[in-house]
Amino acid sequence: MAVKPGGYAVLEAVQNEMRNDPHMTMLYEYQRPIAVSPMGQVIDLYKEFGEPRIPDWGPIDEEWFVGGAAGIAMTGVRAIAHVPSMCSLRCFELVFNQVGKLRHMTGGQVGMPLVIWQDAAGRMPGMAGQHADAGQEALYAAIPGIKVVVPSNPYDAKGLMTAALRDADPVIFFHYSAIDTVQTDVPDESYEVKIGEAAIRQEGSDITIVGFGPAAIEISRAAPMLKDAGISAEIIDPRTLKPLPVDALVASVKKTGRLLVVDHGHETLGTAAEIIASVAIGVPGAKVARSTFPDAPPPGAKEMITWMTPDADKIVQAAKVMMG
Amino acid sequence: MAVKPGGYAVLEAVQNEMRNDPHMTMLYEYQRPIAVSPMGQVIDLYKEFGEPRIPDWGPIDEEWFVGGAAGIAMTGVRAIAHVPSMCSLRCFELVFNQVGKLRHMTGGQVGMPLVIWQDAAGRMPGMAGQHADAGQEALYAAIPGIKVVVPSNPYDAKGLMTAALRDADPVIFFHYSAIDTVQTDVPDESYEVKIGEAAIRQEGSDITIVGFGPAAIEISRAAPMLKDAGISAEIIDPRTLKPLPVDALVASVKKTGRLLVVDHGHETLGTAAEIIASVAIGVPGAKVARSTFPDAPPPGAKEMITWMTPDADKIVQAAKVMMG
Amino acid sequence: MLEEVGAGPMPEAGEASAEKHAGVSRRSFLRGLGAATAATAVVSHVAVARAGNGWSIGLDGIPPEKLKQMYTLMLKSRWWEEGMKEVFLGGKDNMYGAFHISVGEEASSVGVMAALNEDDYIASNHRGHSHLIAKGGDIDKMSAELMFKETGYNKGFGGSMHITDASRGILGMNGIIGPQYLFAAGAAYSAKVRGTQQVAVAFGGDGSVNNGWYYSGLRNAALYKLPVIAVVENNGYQISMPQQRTNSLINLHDFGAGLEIPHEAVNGMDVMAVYTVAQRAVERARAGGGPTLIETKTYRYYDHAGLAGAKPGVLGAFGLPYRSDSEVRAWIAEDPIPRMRRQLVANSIITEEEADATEAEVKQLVAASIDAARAAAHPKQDAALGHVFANALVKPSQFIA
Amino acid sequence: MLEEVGAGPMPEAGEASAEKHAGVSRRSFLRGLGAATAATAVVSHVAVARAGNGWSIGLDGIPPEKLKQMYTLMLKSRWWEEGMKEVFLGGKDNMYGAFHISVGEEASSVGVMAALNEDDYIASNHRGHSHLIAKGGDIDKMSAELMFKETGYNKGFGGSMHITDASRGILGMNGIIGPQYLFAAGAAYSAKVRGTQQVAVAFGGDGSVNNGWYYSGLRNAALYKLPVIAVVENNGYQISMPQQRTNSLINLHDFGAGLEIPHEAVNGMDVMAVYTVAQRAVERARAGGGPTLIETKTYRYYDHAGLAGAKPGVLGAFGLPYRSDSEVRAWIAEDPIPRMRRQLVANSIITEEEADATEAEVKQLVAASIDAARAAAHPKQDAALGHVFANALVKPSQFIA
Ligand SMILES: Cc1ncc(C[n+]2csc(CCOP(=O)(O)OP(=O)(O)O)c2C)c(N)n1
Ligand SMILES: Cc1ncc(C[n+]2csc(CCOP(=O)(O)OP(=O)(O)O)c2C)c(N)n1
Ligand SMILES: [Mg+2]
Ligand SMILES: [Mg+2]
Repeated sequence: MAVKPGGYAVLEAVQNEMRNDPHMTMLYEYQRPIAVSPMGQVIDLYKEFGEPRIPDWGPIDEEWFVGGAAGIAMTGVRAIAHVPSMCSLRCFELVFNQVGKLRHMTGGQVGMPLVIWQDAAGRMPGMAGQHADAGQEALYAAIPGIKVVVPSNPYDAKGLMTAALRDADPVIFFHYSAIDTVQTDVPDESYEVKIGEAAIRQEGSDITIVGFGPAAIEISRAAPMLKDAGISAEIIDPRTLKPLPVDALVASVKKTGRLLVVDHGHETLGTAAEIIASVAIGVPGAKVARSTFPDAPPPGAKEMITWMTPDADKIVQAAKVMMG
Repeated sequence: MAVKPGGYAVLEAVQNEMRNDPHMTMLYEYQRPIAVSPMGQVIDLYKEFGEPRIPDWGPIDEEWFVGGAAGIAMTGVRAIAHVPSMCSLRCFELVFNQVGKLRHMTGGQVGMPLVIWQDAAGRMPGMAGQHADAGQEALYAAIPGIKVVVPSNPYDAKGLMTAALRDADPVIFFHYSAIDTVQTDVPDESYEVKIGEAAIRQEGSDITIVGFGPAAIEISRAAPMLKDAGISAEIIDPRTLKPLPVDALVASVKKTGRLLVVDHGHETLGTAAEIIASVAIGVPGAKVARSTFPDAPPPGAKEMITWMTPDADKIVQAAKVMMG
Repeated sequence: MLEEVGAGPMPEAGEASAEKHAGVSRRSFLRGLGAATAATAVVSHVAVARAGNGWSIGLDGIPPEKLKQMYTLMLKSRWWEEGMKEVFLGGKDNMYGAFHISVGEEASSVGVMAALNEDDYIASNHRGHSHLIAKGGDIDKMSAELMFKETGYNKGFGGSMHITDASRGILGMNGIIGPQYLFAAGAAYSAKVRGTQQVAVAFGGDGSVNNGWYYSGLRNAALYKLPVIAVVENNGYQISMPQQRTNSLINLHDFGAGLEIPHEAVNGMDVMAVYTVAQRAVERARAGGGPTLIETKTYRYYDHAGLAGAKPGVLGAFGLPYRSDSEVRAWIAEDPIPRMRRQLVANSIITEEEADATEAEVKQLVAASIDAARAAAHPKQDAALGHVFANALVKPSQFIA
Repeated sequence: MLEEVGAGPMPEAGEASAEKHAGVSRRSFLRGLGAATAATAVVSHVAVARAGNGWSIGLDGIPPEKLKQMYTLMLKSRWWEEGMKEVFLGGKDNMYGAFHISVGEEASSVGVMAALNEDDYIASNHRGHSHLIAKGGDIDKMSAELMFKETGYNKGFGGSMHITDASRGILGMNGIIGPQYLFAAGAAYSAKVRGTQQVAVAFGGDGSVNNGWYYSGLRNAALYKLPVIAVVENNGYQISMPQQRTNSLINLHDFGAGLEIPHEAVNGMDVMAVYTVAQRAVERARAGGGPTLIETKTYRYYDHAGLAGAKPGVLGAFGLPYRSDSEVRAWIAEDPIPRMRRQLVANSIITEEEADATEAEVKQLVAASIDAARAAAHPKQDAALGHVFANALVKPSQFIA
């Protein structure tokens, strides 16, 4: 039990499951599955498992990772496809028309024990249009037949990856780089964070504030400031986007009567849209709002992208507007 | 002025714009751009414009249509990519990371006069998992930098295609086959249906019912039944999904206090999610609900897919539930 | 009902066979002739087919049982599809949904599958009935699936275009063009991980080479030396697009050169030739030699999908706008089934009588499978909420609580 | 500030040049030597490069002005990137964002661009500074863009990886690997539609051949005989992946064989050789002969992105985990700039003095561009709501009304 960086925590999960399953295979591109813990322990999956379960690098061809891994999974061998952040949609068609549909289309014959480990950039200044994206989890959540998880800290990341690697269905795991440095104790032994279970980070009575991944990080930064502002916020990190833990959200908003959804994804049809719709249906009369990155690509200049990204200050400001 | 099938009406728009623009080019696959009007007039774009503006067929490579057409558009030549229905997402990455971003990413330097004419299957019995889809317009609407239109009848189809072909920005035009047989008078001369303008199909005071394309068709079928049931429904066809005509929707729900969104797309993050979220934000206290195709792929057997698809009966039933 | 199905032996090649065309009445045959055009196109196309080292390679060294089984499988594929065709045309069963007929291409599937073991994998496409039957698929479950019955392979979820038999290494037919090359490469990769000797075969049409998945599947099979065989069944058309309009290559298999993948064409109307070529590829794959690209030059006697130009009891669809009837007849004259029958009889592996008996038997099995399918139950409407996820139903969101 | 930038002439090939390495102090050079390893890897790699018909082809028939311009463009590309490197390393400017340096690959861009007209198109990738400068790009706007200033090419929206100059047929750099092949094919298709003689060149790295867009772009260029030239700049690495791990081909251009596209490799360190090969391709394209695939064997002296292992005044990055320093030095010994200088002087097209003067001039322009960029304004934060659509702002949805 110690504080561990997210990358290491996730590799702990993968390593443990690969040790328990002699065939589990991971395809990846240029990010070698190597990580070092603060205590200096090294996980090197290539060294430990080697070819063919961990190939020596992989070509710049995300369709191979996902399409090939799907083929592996169709033979009953659990597969992981680790996809870099800037091309999270290169395989969208394959996930939509194949990965998510094959079980149903075949009347239950074809299983798909596949985990797509999708790196996500987040709103990084200087990386510009294609390398500072966020919110693509919402696009995948719209696809039938796949589950979508979005951890916001290393503890959840390890637990959700473990759960994903034991799930009978395809799971896409959105790994935002921002979560890697969040300080959480991560047990050395294996554990699961149940898919579909929200975390109530703070109880409150005035307003329910909800967000995933990087937004959840900003919400937790806002927590003390909200307190100082005399706002009793109930803070919820759904952790799973699909299936969305609607009951927890509805129960909270029934109590607070107000819902603020924060998202580093875009306004139109981002996660906030689904959360607000579900809650508005479940809690007639609730006051709802969303603070999201605008419907624009991420610009490079920090002046612009920082201003566009919902952060602790903007969250407090928004909460005040909703209370006032 | 006469009743014309949707396919013919759309080709009238394309033909007219191609006549006015000596370079406009259309890439397509196996659906020859030929149509015959009820009066026997024939539009044959290949015969009229020929190579290279209308190639003699096209390979089964949707990435070429969209990526190649984007390259054409980048040189200032307006291009149309006609994409078949079963692979509406084959080019999703190109639309997301290129088509929708290039103008912004280049500080306004790169224009993208591109229209993606996307055929859409709709919930057809017997076609099964990959050939009976609907609702993918919601996925495209989540992408910054592109506009999304979804006509529900031949008149709107011609007018929206004309507007799209005159727009400075990329537009994706979702063409559901179900609209082709809807009976509307279609003027022979050219006209525009403004992008971003909703159509109020029927005024009412009890409940606002909203839906696109095939859902709009079912809603209009439900209209007389609702009347018989003593329900005064305001029926709105937004026609444009992005930019969504929020004001018209909010104004209507402010009047009726109730919103029912119908969608042949899926529940999670389908068009209904965004419409309900926008209205719930704009009209606190409104009663909202959605009737959508479940979060499942479309099965082949008609017993199953018919039961899953929102139709006039289910709409009336839903409206009654919301009134009672 | 199978009496409706064109009875008698398969058509023989050559002029004299005019009357013998399975169930082709003299009238319809002459009507066909009337519509015949573009003979040159035909000739060149057939020439191409012959060019693909399509000599008949003889039966030496192949056990008679194996040969009989190959012959029976071709008949089974042929008569099952002919049987389903009659059901569609008959109208009594209110058939609906997709129906892509393989008739004419049986040698391509049976020839390849004859070189495979039961535990090898195949990833098929929309025109896969013949692939399934050749791999040992159960025609009872196929008939039921085409009628969207609960007893069908896919429990009525899939229909003709998605038939799958995971238990036989049949990863499934697919309605999207191209992914089979990735799936086959993945399945082959899985075999490598498990240390088995399995190979994986991807079947695609001439149109399936047009998109990036074909490249990606073959490229990575070459990179990782995977036991993959890509079989491109070149039947000359993609729906109604002539193959030549979509590719700058005349011989599609030549693409293998750019990836340094062994590649060859073969006469897809000659099951023994296909078998030989497939055996070479399978041996290479099992020996760790990596992938092979095979192009089978073949032809579909019917329309792309559905039954335009088809008639009860008549083999092939005629009068279609995008191809000439004489082209169709030229290919029917190459029909792989009578060709093999001639070889088997000439080598006295079977007698004419045995051949007739086998054919009659197959027809009975087909008829029985159709009758059973008719009697089977339709799926429950809410069954659709299952099989999205392994252990949970989705919500019937079409209704409002 | 440019005095920090290694002054003096470019390093010369051969032993004797040790001291002459641009600004390499004896100490750092020896330190480098100490770290040297895997000499064999180097040799074989250089051998491959030489193999690519990389003989020096002489200057006959090329106007002196053209030759001088090519030399100046290589210097401009080299010293602009070296200048920006110093700015990043200097730390005073708080630089941030992506920075993929082309240094070492100048002959590949200048050689190709020398064969193009001003109205021809290029579609570039993430390592495109040199492509832009060779195509006539304005270094003032480039410097400003790297500092995300309003006066930059992309008004601060893009940064290093997205620089675009629509006015010069530069369709843009791109952060995603692969689409340039589709864009170039599309631009070439547009030229065909407009009946111009323009050609379109796609530049990609050895990694860009790994995905389906490369196949699709080349395949359709061949199908429609489009005036496209695909230039694969093989610098041996994809980030830190050795190219050989990602491709079964030794010579990437051989892929052209499978599409029957003319293809050849060339020594990417010899600008005249690249120019000759590019000219052949351009002539073919303008004559309606369709696409050409060119592989330039080259090398990036610095790390994939950023400045790991780089030092002020030192040419190249050393001590990187995935490559040997001796490999880097072996390539620097092949440096295209001194090679061309030798040729120009030997053919008395310029004198040593003129060469020095040109180089000094270029450095001054670079220095001026950097100073101007420093003085320029940052973009307004809400400018970001523009340029999403041509005529409308998007909503600042981060704030709640
Ligand atoms: C990605 C994709 N694009 C388009 C289609 C529509 N489509 C279905 S079958 C077909 C033609 C396929 O031709 P070919 O590959 O030669 O197979 P054949 O039908 O001739 O056996 C097309 C274009 C599809 N199913 N998938
Ligand atoms: C589709 C896609 N996948 C992955 C990446 C991440 N990436 C950026 S550059 C690069 C390596 C490119 O190597 P190469 O094509 O050889 O160009 P080089 O950097 O060597 O010039 C990778 C993998 C990307 N930008 N786009
Ligand atoms: Mg075909
Ligand atoms: Mg490289």
